[in-house]
Amino acid sequence: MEHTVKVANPIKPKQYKSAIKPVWCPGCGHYAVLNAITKALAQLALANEQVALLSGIGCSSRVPAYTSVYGFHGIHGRALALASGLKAARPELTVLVAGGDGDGLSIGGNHFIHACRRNMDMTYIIMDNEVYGMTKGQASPTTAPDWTKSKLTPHGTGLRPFQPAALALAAGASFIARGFSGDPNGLARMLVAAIEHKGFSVVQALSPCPTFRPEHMDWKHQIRAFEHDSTGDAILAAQRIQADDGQSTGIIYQRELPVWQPITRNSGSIDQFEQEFCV
Amino acid sequence: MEHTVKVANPIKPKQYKSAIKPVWCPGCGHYAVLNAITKALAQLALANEQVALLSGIGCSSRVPAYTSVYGFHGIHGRALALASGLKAARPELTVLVAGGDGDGLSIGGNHFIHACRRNMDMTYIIMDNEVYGMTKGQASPTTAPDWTKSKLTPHGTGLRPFQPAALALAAGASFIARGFSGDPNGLARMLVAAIEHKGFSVVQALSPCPTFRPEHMDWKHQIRAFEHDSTGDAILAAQRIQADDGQSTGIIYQRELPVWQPITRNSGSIDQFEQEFCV
Amino acid sequence: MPSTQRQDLSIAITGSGGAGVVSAGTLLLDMAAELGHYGLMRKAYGPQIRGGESAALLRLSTRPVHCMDDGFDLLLALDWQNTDRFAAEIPLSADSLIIADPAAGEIPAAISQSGAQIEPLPLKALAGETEGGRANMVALGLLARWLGFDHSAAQALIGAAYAGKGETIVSNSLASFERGFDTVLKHPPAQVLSTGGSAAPRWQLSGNEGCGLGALRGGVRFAAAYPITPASEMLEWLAPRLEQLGGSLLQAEDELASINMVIGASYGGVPAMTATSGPGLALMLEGFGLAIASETPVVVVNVMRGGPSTGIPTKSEQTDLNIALYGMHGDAPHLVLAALDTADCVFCTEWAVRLSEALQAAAIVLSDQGLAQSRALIDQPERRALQIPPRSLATDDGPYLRYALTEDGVSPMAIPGLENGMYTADGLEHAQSGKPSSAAADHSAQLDKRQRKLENHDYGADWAETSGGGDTAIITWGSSTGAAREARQRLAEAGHEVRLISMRLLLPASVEAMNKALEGVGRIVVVEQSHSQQFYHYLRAYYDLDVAIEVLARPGPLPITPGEIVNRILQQG
Amino acid sequence: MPSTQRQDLSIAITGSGGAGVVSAGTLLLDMAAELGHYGLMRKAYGPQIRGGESAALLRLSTRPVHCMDDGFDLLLALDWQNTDRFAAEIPLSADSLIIADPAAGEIPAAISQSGAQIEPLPLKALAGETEGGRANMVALGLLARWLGFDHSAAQALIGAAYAGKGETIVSNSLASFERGFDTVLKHPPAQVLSTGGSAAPRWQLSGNEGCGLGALRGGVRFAAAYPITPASEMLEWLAPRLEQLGGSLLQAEDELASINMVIGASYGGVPAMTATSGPGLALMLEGFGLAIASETPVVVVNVMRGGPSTGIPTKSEQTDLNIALYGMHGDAPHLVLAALDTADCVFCTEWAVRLSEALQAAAIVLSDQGLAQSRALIDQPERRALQIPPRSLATDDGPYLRYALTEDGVSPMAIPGLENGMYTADGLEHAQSGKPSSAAADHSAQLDKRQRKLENHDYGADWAETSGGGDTAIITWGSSTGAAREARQRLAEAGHEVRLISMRLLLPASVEAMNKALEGVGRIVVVEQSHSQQFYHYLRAYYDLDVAIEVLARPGPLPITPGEIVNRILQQG
Amino acid sequence: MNLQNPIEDMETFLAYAITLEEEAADRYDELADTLETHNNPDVAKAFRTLASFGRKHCDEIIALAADRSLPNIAPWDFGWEDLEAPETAGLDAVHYLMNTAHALDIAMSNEMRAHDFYQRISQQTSNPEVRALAAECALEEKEHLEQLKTWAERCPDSAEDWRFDPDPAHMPE
Ligand SMILES: Cc1ncc(C[n+]2csc(CCOP(=O)(O)OP(=O)(O)O)c2C)c(N)n1
Ligand SMILES: Cc1ncc(C[n+]2csc(CCOP(=O)(O)OP(=O)(O)O)c2C)c(N)n1
Ligand code: SF4
Ligand code: SF4
Ligand SMILES: [Mg+2]
Ligand SMILES: [Mg+2]
Repeated sequence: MEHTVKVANPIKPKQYKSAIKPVWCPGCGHYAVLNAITKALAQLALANEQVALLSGIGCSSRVPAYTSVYGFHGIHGRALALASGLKAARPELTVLVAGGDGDGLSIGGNHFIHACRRNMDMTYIIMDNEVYGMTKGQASPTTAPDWTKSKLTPHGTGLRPFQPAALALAAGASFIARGFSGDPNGLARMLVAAIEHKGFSVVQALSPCPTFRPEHMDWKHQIRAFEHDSTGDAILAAQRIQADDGQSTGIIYQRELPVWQPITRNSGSIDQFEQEFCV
Repeated sequence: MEHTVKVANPIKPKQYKSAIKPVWCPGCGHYAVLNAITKALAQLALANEQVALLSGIGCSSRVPAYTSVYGFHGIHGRALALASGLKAARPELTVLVAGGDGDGLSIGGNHFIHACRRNMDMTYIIMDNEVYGMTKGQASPTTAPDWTKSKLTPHGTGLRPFQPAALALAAGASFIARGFSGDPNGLARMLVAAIEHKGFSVVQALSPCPTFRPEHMDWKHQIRAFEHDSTGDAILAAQRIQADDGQSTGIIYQRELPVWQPITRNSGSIDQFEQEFCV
Repeated sequence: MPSTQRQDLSIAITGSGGAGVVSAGTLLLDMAAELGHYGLMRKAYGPQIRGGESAALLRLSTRPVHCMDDGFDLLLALDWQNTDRFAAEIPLSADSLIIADPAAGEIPAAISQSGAQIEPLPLKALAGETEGGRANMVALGLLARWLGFDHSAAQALIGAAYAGKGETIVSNSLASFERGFDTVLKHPPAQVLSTGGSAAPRWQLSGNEGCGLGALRGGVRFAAAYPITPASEMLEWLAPRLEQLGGSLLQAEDELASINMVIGASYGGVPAMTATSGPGLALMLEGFGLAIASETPVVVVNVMRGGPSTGIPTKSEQTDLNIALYGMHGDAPHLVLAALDTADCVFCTEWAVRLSEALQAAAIVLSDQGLAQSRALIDQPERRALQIPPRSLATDDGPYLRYALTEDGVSPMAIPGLENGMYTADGLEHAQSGKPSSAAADHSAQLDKRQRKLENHDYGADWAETSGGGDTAIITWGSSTGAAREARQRLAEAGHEVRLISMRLLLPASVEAMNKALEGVGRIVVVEQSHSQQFYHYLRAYYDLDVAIEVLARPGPLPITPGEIVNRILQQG
Repeated sequence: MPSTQRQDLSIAITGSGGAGVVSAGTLLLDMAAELGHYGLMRKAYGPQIRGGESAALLRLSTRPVHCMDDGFDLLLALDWQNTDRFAAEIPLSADSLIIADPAAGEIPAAISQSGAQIEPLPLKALAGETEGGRANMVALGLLARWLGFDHSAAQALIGAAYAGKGETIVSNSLASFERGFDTVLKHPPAQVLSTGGSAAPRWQLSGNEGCGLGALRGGVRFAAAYPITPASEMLEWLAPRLEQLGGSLLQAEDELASINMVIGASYGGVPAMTATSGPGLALMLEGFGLAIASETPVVVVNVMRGGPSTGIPTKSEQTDLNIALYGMHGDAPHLVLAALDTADCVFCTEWAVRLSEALQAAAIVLSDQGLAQSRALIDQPERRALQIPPRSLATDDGPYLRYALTEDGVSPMAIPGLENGMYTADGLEHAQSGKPSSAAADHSAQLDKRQRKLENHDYGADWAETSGGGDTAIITWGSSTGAAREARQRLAEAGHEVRLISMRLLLPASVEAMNKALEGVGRIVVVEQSHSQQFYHYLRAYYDLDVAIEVLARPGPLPITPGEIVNRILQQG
Repeated sequence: MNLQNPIEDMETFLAYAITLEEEAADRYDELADTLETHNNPDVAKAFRTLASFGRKHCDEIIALAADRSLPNIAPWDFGWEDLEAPETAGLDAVHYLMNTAHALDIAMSNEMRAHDFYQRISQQTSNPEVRALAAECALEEKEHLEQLKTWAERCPDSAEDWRFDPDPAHMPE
């Protein structure tokens, strides 16, 4: 996709960063996700004041304050609800939501599946580090069953991890992609496609937590692109997600599906409603 | 599966019914689900006091009081959490959970996907009437997008309905079936298989609400059995669920997957723990 | 049974589902409306969704009424199926009259022990006399005649009510109505309601509709909600109307979502609300706290029902006061208001929305099942111009501090779209800019500010409705007001002046105003519908009530009645 | 800086993450432990997960101490990076001493303006003198010497602490420690702590561990929870230990799940608990109400942090009192207890579990970040045999009524497996059998019963800790007790006797006991760490405090200190 | 290098060079910020210095481009050999306890990659103008590398256990 920006003064990603410096650990994958977001916004040349980035609670969820768009650092697990209300009330805004695997898939799981089903036109970035970083390293729903480093689950969770893509697909999302913080440009490109997609787009951004999952620093040697291009066929997408180990990146599924936005019109008045009460 | 009960004195389903008569509307599908549950329990010859049936809130969720097993009529949407706590603490009990499509898939959606993932050994019956019966007929997550009878959604929800089976599969359930209140014996047979299955079994029981969805009384002419037998192949199951209109019944998916139950042992004492504090 | 010239009549119509008692009751209320009367209709149900026993409980009067009376003048029973389940809700006395079909069997002891006079009437048989006859319409005819209602007006109302149901139903209904109208009761008719009709414009509405209207008047243009008894009708009333005003209502997946959706919309600059009841409010508290900390205006209308837990969803109680006042973690100043009657549902909700917008505050409006689901026939509520500024919006000059420490505590708010207003709203404690901070100085400055903006606002006289005089004061709140007003009036008519203070604004507390209202008072009687005396404890916590306090507190489901209050006052007054 | 013979010394060690200040602080506490001393260590952090500025705030004493002192005697700074962020938490005076490395640059104004004496010391250079040297260990050596701690005991402790980290780290650390130990400060050493050590058995633990232990002692064998600061360590302590006692801990998907899981387990007969903090408690309220209505015993330990909303998660505040007391919809009697100090975390939680089981009640135990995350060196808590019966279980005789109206309000409970005990627990109002009922009689009978069982129980003397005498009373609760105790003692030592009433049991209210405790009191000073005076309002609501009341209330994050209270008492006392 | 075709026009080359230098400088600043935030002033200062070097170099190239109209290339459309531009330090390469020597190691490998990149362009292209400028750039990177080496010689090697942090992590929310 070609974007037309004035070459002499192309919009810089920096324009979307705030003066607040991240408190993330040096080496944290979330830095690259932040960069990918600002790069995507720059590429789309969106006016800062027309963009809102909302989040929950977690290391990842700190991201809004680091940008210079409108932000909302809400409560744990509820960012998608916050965003749905904003989008319903202000459909012209570009609405982005970001947060962690714990925020989005554990406490926020219900809003996640319902947002997928509702298919409002917004973009959700799950910054997945397979751990609760903020609370010092407990297992999240994407953590492998045999990870025993958390004292809360000393034998590992023993549970098969969620595949966010599989859940999103089953719940009805119309755009599903998996990116990697180690490839911020690829992630930015994916975000551009997600934002341009009409409907609810889910981008799972694998983003290692060097502090509590240092072994994930190896991801950069493991993660590779999907062999296939994106499909609009849900069954095919389901197959590919199932067959994959969760470490292939790319746009997995994209389909035009009815986008939901509340119906509204200016056809009544309060006086008229009051008339109905008159006896 | 063959059950050995003394033929001379077979256990009667009635033995699992309480003296409290249902307040459900005459014609309500939930009666047949209740019957199917008691038939299944009789067939399995389970001692009443070894069975617990837990629920949330809704017409469907009234079911525990109508049985004579241990019951818990909890709060809206939380039955699976209640049951998971009970099962974790009392693994020897047979734990059943029942409730509506609103209870289980709207407010209770997060516990649903997490219970599927956790795969504890219990059986969850979603009494699906595609409506909130108890609160007088609003759209639920399984309601068709163009159903306009609720004043809350006068144009219909405009949303694609959830397929509980698809969600359950993506979330990791190990037994997924769809039954119909119009075929209570078939449903009972399915419940027997679900209870006998080791792991989390989901049985979606289509159960019409004549009061708010009278058109569903036609289901008896529409619902038919799946062409295929159950599969243990998730991709195949996903295909079948996708290809189906949600009106085929049968066991869709069944697979032996690791059943979760907390690890526990008697290897320590409080005195010992206190020693750790001594300086 | 009174003979004639009653100003006020309470009538219960009972029967099992399908018998059409609610429909008959509604038509009776409509007829009273036509004649310029006032009235109130409550419904009582069994636990069944359909086919359960139900009762239409009416009070009709030539004067405005805002509560049920102490007892019923007339009980008309279409049958006796399970009627004893709500016998306690239909207090009868030897002065009452029971009209019942002998074919329906014996009158249950719970009813007959009242000693009420009984007039047997073969309702079913009368209905059977016409094709497709309906006993409820026979009863309606009977009552219309007995109340002196106009025949043809009644016919027109019936025609209109059943217009959508097809010709046959209309004509059958009318025929049955005639049968009833032609039947003359042995007991003398209550003529009085045929006279003294008011010419003033009147409304017929429920409290739920009232709150919905108030919200729209206040400027609400977005709602998100999850259905729950007894708040659902408010949402159902709002959904199409919000749409017509260029707004919308979103049915959420749960209450956690609805409160957060509402915060999101309000953050976007659109005044927003949700409505729920106890269990839903409990789920909204974390989000409500976020609205407080992030200073995002939101309004939650909470329609109280019997508690705790799922409790008694279809009955009224004033027991969500505690959770509304104190249910948030941390120091969380917010607004709590309570509607005093049906008309006040309109005003109180509008006021709440306006205050919430002006003060960037989170507000809870307390209504209850009794108010919300009763239909009232009242004087058209006045429309007052509220002197409250709109939300203070940031402008595009200079560097922007979202949580600036202003004198009145209200910091101008930037709405997405404003060019230089970009900030991040936060539920973490923050500096003026919104940047998270755990510094003691920032915490205390922001806590002060959030409290100051609420406490420094001048709420004027609307904090309470006050009336009467003398040295005894009744203090009550919310829907107990109706009974308290009537008690005060009865006492006054009996030459016993008492004061009534009915609180509409509960948080922030109006300490000075209360002191003034209580000047010269030597005895206080607190009236509330709660077992644990929530309101009484609240009063003690915040106000200086240095005189003898008595408490008339009891739980639902039975409403507090004027007589109860009168008795209490007279006991030692 | 004091010269010698101090009984009590407060030391802050600050530096950025990686510098090892917490580790040094912990070792210092361990050394004090070896010598028979008492102490307390708090930590303060910046917002970073790793590498952020941090402080180990210690108080060491020859006598038991339960709060931080008014100021610090010594600040040892390894560097000055961002130290001003928590300068307010390290009050210094002209009597204090600052030890700092001149290489770390200038002392920030926020620190130096205290007028404290400064002793420059080249910590880094000293560390650099040995291979892999560590400044924190140099500092530790310095302090150990200065405090008169035993050299070889210290060495052993260091060896043990780093044993798992490999040989090199141990030997490097020891070498650095030597460097520090060999360094003689210009300022005279504080010898005193080398003497007067206690021989009594002592424990070192955090409040979180204390609550965990109390829960196990009380019989808890199941927990479900979702991690949250500052409660997570309690869960992490419990998880392996529950497992070893034949129980388990389940990490739930959210707090809505955890409270309901706990109810499920308890319904199954296994005493169960969860732990959380404000935002999580808010999410648990609906479930908590279900426990109340269904009379299922559960315990929620809520570790308070700065609020409202996400607030200040790492700092302490006593502001979840309101939500704990009143956060449920409906009339919902329950237990609220508060831990007074680290040792009391054990007792209070055990008591809560026992009460909850005996009374089939839902209980909230309030702890706070200050208690929960501080490490305390205390006398081994006594183990008291509580005279509280276990859960009353149904037996297999006769028809079973789950919610039978008993005299004491406690109805025997059937546990799944009991042959004839089958019933359905319900959050709907119910008859004695458990069958849903909306009848007024059932509602009021069950409301009475649920209140009676709590109010009729004899809680004995444990409702509060009382001490002192005189006509001035300090009333406080929870963790403010430490400072209040010390204030009382200081006043007493200065010949000024005051009473101290520290409330452990908040609900149900102990009105009579309070009246007795207040006999002869003419002035009350309420002490709490809350901006909106939640405790003060609670006291007004429930107790008859007919005398002059003053309130010393302020929010976190700074802890209330003894000096603050002393000043307040002396102001007008 | 997965550029299918060699860079044949000056505008494209300049766009590449500017982006390469700019991203490198931005990244050094970003790393300086993060180490500042995490109280590692020495390394922060080193990164800050590296950023200023990069910015200077970038300005020189921008000056060369003054009168030209450069193509607008999306970040992902550059044919870098790696996932990011060759002189850009990896965000994952840093640690809060790292020291200046580590930082310089990172910088040196960046310079090396940048040098290789320019050299390859200059070898592949048939445009003499591009060849000359690319070669010049390559040379400059080489010079930077030498400067960094001298700098690195002044920095002490880190202990083997430099990652060791005796303290537990914080838990801010
Ligand atoms: C209601 C509530 N429960 C729990 C918490 C504590 N908490 C804060 S962040 C978090 C998990 C963060 O994990 P994730 O969303 O994966 O983000 P990450 O830190 O890994 O980026 C938890 C449990 C909270 N703030 N609120
Ligand atoms: C927290 C909460 N929110 C809302 C409600 C109101 N409510 C009761 S049942 C119900 C929906 C019932 O629908 P479903 O689960 O499908 O059961 P059905 O009645 O159709 O069998 C709702 C919304 C409630 N009881 N609690
Ligand atoms: S703890 Fe993990 S997720 Fe959080 S900032 Fe550090 S590295 Fe990133
Ligand atoms: S309303 Fe519908 S679901 Fe409820 S009992 Fe009646 S028929 Fe059944
Ligand atoms: Mg995470
Ligand atoms: Mg349903």
